Amino acid sequence: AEEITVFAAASLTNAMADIEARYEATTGDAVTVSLAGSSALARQIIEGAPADIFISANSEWMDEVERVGLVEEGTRVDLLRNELVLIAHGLRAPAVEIGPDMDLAALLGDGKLAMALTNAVPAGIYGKEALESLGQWSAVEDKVVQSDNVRTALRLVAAGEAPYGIVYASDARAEPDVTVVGTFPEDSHQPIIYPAAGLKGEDRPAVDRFLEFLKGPEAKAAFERQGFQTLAE
Amino acid sequence: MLEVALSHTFAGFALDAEFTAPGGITVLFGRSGSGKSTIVNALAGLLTPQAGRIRLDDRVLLDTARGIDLPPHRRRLGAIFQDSRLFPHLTVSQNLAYGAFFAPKDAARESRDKVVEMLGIGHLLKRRPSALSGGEKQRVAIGRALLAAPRLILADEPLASLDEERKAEILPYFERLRDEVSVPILYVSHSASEVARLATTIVVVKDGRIVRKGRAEEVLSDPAVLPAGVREAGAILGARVLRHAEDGLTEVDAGGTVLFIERIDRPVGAPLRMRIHASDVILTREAPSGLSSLNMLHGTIEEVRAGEGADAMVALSTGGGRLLARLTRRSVASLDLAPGVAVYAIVKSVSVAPGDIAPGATEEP
Amino acid sequence: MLEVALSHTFAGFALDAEFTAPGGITVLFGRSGSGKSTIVNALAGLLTPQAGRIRLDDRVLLDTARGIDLPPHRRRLGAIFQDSRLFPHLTVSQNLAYGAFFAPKDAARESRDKVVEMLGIGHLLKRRPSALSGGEKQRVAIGRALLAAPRLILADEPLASLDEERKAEILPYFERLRDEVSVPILYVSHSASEVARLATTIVVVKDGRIVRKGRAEEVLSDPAVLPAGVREAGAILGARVLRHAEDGLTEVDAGGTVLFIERIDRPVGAPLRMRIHASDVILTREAPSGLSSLNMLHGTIEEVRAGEGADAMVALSTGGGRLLARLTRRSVASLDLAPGVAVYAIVKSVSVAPGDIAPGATEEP
Amino acid sequence: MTDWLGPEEWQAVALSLKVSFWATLASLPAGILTAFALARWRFPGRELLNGLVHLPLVLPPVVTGYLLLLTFGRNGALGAPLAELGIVFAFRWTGAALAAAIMGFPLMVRAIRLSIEAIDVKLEQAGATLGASRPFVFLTLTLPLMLPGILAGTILAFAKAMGEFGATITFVSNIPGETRTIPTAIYAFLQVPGGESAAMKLVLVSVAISMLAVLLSEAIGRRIASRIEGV
Amino acid sequence: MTDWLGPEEWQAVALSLKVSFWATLASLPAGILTAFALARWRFPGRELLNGLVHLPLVLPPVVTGYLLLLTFGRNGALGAPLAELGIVFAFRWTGAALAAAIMGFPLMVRAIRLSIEAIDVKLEQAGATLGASRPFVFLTLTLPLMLPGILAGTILAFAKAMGEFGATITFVSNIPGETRTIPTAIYAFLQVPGGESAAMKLVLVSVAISMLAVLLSEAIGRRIASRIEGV
Ligand SMILES: Nc1ncnc2c1ncn2[C@@H]1O[C@H](COP(=O)(O)OP(=O)(O)OP(=O)(O)O)[C@@H](O)[C@H]1O
Ligand SMILES: Nc1ncnc2c1ncn2[C@@H]1O[C@H](COP(=O)(O)OP(=O)(O)OP(=O)(O)O)[C@@H](O)[C@H]1O
Ligand code: MOO
Ligand SMILES: [Mg+2]
Ligand SMILES: [Mg+2]
Repeated sequence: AEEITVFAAASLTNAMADIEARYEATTGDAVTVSLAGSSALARQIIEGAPADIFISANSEWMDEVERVGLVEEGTRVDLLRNELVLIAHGLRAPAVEIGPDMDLAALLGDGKLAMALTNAVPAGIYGKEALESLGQWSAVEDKVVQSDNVRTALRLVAAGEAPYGIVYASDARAEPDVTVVGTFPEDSHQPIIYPAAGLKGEDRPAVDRFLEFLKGPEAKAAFERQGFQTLAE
Repeated sequence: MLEVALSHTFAGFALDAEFTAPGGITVLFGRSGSGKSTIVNALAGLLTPQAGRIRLDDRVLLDTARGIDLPPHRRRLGAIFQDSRLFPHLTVSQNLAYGAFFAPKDAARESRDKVVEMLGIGHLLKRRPSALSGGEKQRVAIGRALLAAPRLILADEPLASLDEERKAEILPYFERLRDEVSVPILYVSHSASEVARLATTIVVVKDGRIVRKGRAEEVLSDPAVLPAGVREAGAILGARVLRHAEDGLTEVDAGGTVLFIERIDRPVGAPLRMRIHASDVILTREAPSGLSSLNMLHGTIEEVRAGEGADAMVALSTGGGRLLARLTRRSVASLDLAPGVAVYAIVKSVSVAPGDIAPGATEEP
Repeated sequence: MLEVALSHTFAGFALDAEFTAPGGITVLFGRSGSGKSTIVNALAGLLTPQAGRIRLDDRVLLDTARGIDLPPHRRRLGAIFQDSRLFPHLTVSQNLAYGAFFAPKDAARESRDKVVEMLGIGHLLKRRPSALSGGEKQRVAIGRALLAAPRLILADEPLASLDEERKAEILPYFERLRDEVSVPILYVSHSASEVARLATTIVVVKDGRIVRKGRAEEVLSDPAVLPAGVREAGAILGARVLRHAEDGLTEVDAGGTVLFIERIDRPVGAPLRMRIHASDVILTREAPSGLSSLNMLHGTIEEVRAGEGADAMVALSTGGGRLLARLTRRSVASLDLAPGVAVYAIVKSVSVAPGDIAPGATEEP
Repeated sequence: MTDWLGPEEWQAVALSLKVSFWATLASLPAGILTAFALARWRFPGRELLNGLVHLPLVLPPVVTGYLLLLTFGRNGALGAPLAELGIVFAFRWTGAALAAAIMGFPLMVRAIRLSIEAIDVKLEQAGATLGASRPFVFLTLTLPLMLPGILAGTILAFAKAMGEFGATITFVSNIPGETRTIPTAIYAFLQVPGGESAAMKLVLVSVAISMLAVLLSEAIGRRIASRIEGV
Repeated sequence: MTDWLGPEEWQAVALSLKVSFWATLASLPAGILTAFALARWRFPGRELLNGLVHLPLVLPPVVTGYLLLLTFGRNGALGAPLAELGIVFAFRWTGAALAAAIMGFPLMVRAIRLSIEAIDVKLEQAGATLGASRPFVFLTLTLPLMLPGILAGTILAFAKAMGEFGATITFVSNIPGETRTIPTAIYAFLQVPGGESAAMKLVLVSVAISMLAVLLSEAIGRRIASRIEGV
């Protein structure tokens, strides 16, 4: 039995708890999961954090870690994929046809559209990209309120502070006070990918074991339960 | 008229005091730790005694039984504290203005300039308290209280940190307040000479209790009460400047008798009040000769009052007014002194100290 | 031997003082604001004067020219401040222990119990300073300084807030320090009676300058310097208790002459020191009779010193010791007093105040 | 110089100054009152108030922001009635100021309270005997004597307001020109790879402003001290 | 009762207590020294030090955390040499304590400094004339008289340490049992759907602990005050 440390994006909190328990039960290894923003985790890894595996919420930060040469060659995989959805406050919000023809501005009225930071946080970046490609951005730009992460944006909609918001499908699922009123077309933004990779260090079998486990059926089920799509074979 | 009844207990100290201050200067006299400042604090409203009543004229300031307890600022008692308590962030001039600002606009009050001059603080007006000497601070504190136009002045050892000369300058002002302005003053002191000089009424505090109270003359003639103060009892003689001799003496006329005092700076003809300490007076039945003492007054004994100890106080009427002499009972007996007896009173000129010469006419004829 | 030369300027005040304190009690005497506390602060090391030298015996405490400036704690001058400066977070007992703790273990020191008893603060030991009266605080401060076993005591008006009785109790202790312990004391005072009582040397400060310095007797006989203090010059007579009469007097034997004083609580045969104020003494060439005064001493004039004003100081030797009498120059002339002349000195018994009777033998024969 | 930072960044700087200034100024009266109450009065709920004042320190800023949202949001317990009166905090710079004020409140109150507790009550008593009523004593004596604490509290609150991020972004989000203060701008830069140097520029501006404020407060502090302690 | 929170949460609570305790205790000597230096000494660089002390307030916590990472990380300017000596902050609870200490430092220093400035120098002078050397005067007079400020500074720093999140998570990540304090645990809960109620439980625990600390400090404060102001 070995000990390994996994740095995982905070949005994976529930799934990772599930996977950690199952993995420990089957292998006897001990897993420590540190959950924080992808940017913080990446920087910590670059500064020498004792992490064995990194699961990022976007590709850029994994690229960054790779660029520094800390990713163990051949271990990087695109693990998960997420969808971007439009949510509305309340339980009975009518569905919205998401496409170039929609009038999001009218839908919002004088209300706000809650998103994550559109120039910094992945969900915000993808959301802005989607709105731009659908020709909506300039009309709603002034109505966008940006949070430091997706969960906060979700919370704004749940609390009714903003009537609509753009979040990940995985986040929207379990929030009782919001309704998913539409899903952004896959081609309206870059694919939302969660890559995973082993990090350079001593050669340790448990690291490979865990990476394999992540791709395995038990992990897949756990991810899917939280609303993620799994990619890796 | 101030009526006071207080009782209060600290761990290890119990105050139980009742007295009235009829007007003029009432001196609270007592040893260190006897409870004087505690009484002052209660009067000022800074300490609510466990039980008590305080009435000033027709205003009840405190009545614990009736639940009355006027806050300090509505009592309008100008307090001068043992520690000066000047406001450190204000200049001397602002400190002085502080009380004046809150004084009712129609209240009789001293002029600022007069007070400043009297206290000799004109050159300090722009300084802050931290740049003042101990005595300077206290002078400013006195000025501040005076300018607040208080209904009663509470002075807790106001002169203790002043030198004799400065005391001598300020004491007359308290006397003037007593005699002219008719602001009653409650004056805490442990200085027998201040007591003797100022007091209209004396209240003697001991271990938190009032052990003696009464008119100053009465209390002062009781050596048991004022062991260290007895030498200071005295009388005031009215006189008039006759001439300034070139050997440094000034001759004055005290009701027909010529007395010699240290030179004073008053014009010929000016009226004077001179305090003559009872213990500086020697009585003799025959006119003495060949004595170094220059001053002799002829008079008739009015009253002989024997104290509780070895002393007796003899009052005699002279041309210059009533004079007090303190003798031993043994001397009274051996000289056979009694009311009606004619005697000579010998007073050493030098014992009329400058501080005891107040310009102005005597009330006593 | 303390040698001091200081100059320092505040806005509006310039100090320029030079004096030596030869031992015993040197009194810095001067009006409020004259610079006494400034000198004390400079001595204690709390104020570095712009220029100056201070030497205590063979130790240089300060020499601005040579860049020497010992920090306060290495000067070991026990300071008693005008404001008591007790440590608020310590009990009285801890305040007392504070100085003692830092005193060199081999230093001669007073016993704590003795000091506590002498100052009458035994019942206060467990209190904190905030629960003390003004005078109580000052007594503790005195005790604290005494127990630090200082090389010199700096006392800045230590008794100003004490009552006469307490003063009378503490003054002898300073006298004892002066006479027995041989700790030199620099004593700031504006009280002429303290000056007269204590001073070995007097340094008179005025507006930041030393206007007079010298042995106490000399300075005290100069009325120009001590206008309010002249009445207090005096001499000390040695005496022995003869008997306590039932009329409240005590008879004492002063070198063969019987004197009468107010009853004192000393056993028959006990030696006494009595201070007799020069201005309480009347001289006569013939033995007078029929006088109320009971005390008369026969003596011979040793010296007549005319002051600058109207006064003269006459020293005479009596059986009980040397006596001083303050007369007017006019009386000196009219009685034709000169060295060698035999005179009678009349002293009123009551003017020997209890505070002026110190138990113990006189140094003067 | 203006080129050195983009217009959006200058906007963030200006906004941070505005938010911090008003947060500090507006919380001062409440800070003084609370400090005075805690220092001098004994009342039921005093300990509760004291604990409450410390809460913004104890809670993670996100939680404070969330609680602010629940309270002062459009649908919040206080937010809704206040909105009727035309007072809106949600998604406004005023909300950013509110968040900053609340986060700085414990610091301000403690500093002022320490100063009040150091005042010698005897001076205030002396003022009362001279005829000054309680409010006057407070204005003429207590307030001037507690200036050192007020100054310290002000500078702490201002500095905190300049740096506040978590509660602000949670409560009022990040709206350029409205609620996008320096810290949110910095945060955004740090979220993307390579954003460090842009972030550092803003950090420098923020540090410079705060250093100036600290220097200024020291100078004022010296004046106050020399007034109180003597020339 | 132990069921009410899971074992991981109890672990976070225990860790937060440990981190806050040590952060506060360890920064106290430095806090006292810095406050004393700022209050009493005039030295070149004084203003700089003063500004530096305020920095953790001014900077967004993320920036402070990042700077800490750069300085005390394994490869950091100080981190690497310190690691040689066996002192490691990176990703250890000691690092969480360091972050908390630094974030609370301005609060602690200001409170203590205010207390020092309120001390009457004349008392210290009196101590010196009684033979106490500077260090002794400091220990026997200055230190006891500045206790109110030390106490206030301690409680502020402790409360801040209990609530510190941004700098901690950025510097030492969120490692269960090592750096996962209450605030980071709360953060993790808030990142996932339905985590609010679990987060609120931790908030309550944190508030309860801090309330206790505040109450305790008030009680101690009253004792100190009654000592200084009289029975
Ligand atoms: N910090 C200061 N700045 C300016 N002037 C000062 C300062 N300290 C004292 N002085 C002035 O110096 C003079 C001497 O003060 P000092 O305290 O030595 O007087 P003192 O003789 O002790 O008086 P007192 O008997 O009233 O205590 C005074 O005129 C005082 O106003
Ligand atoms: N807060 C307190 N707690 C306990 N005892 C106190 C307190 N304040 C004063 N005392 C005691 O009460 C007594 C009276 O004190 P007070 O200050 O009234 O004396 P005082 O007559 O003014 O003395 P002084 O002439 O020395 O100023 C003293 O024995 C003092 O120790
Ligand atoms: O999962 Mo993230 O990095 O908090 O958007
Ligand atoms: Mg008193
Ligand atoms: Mg002085």
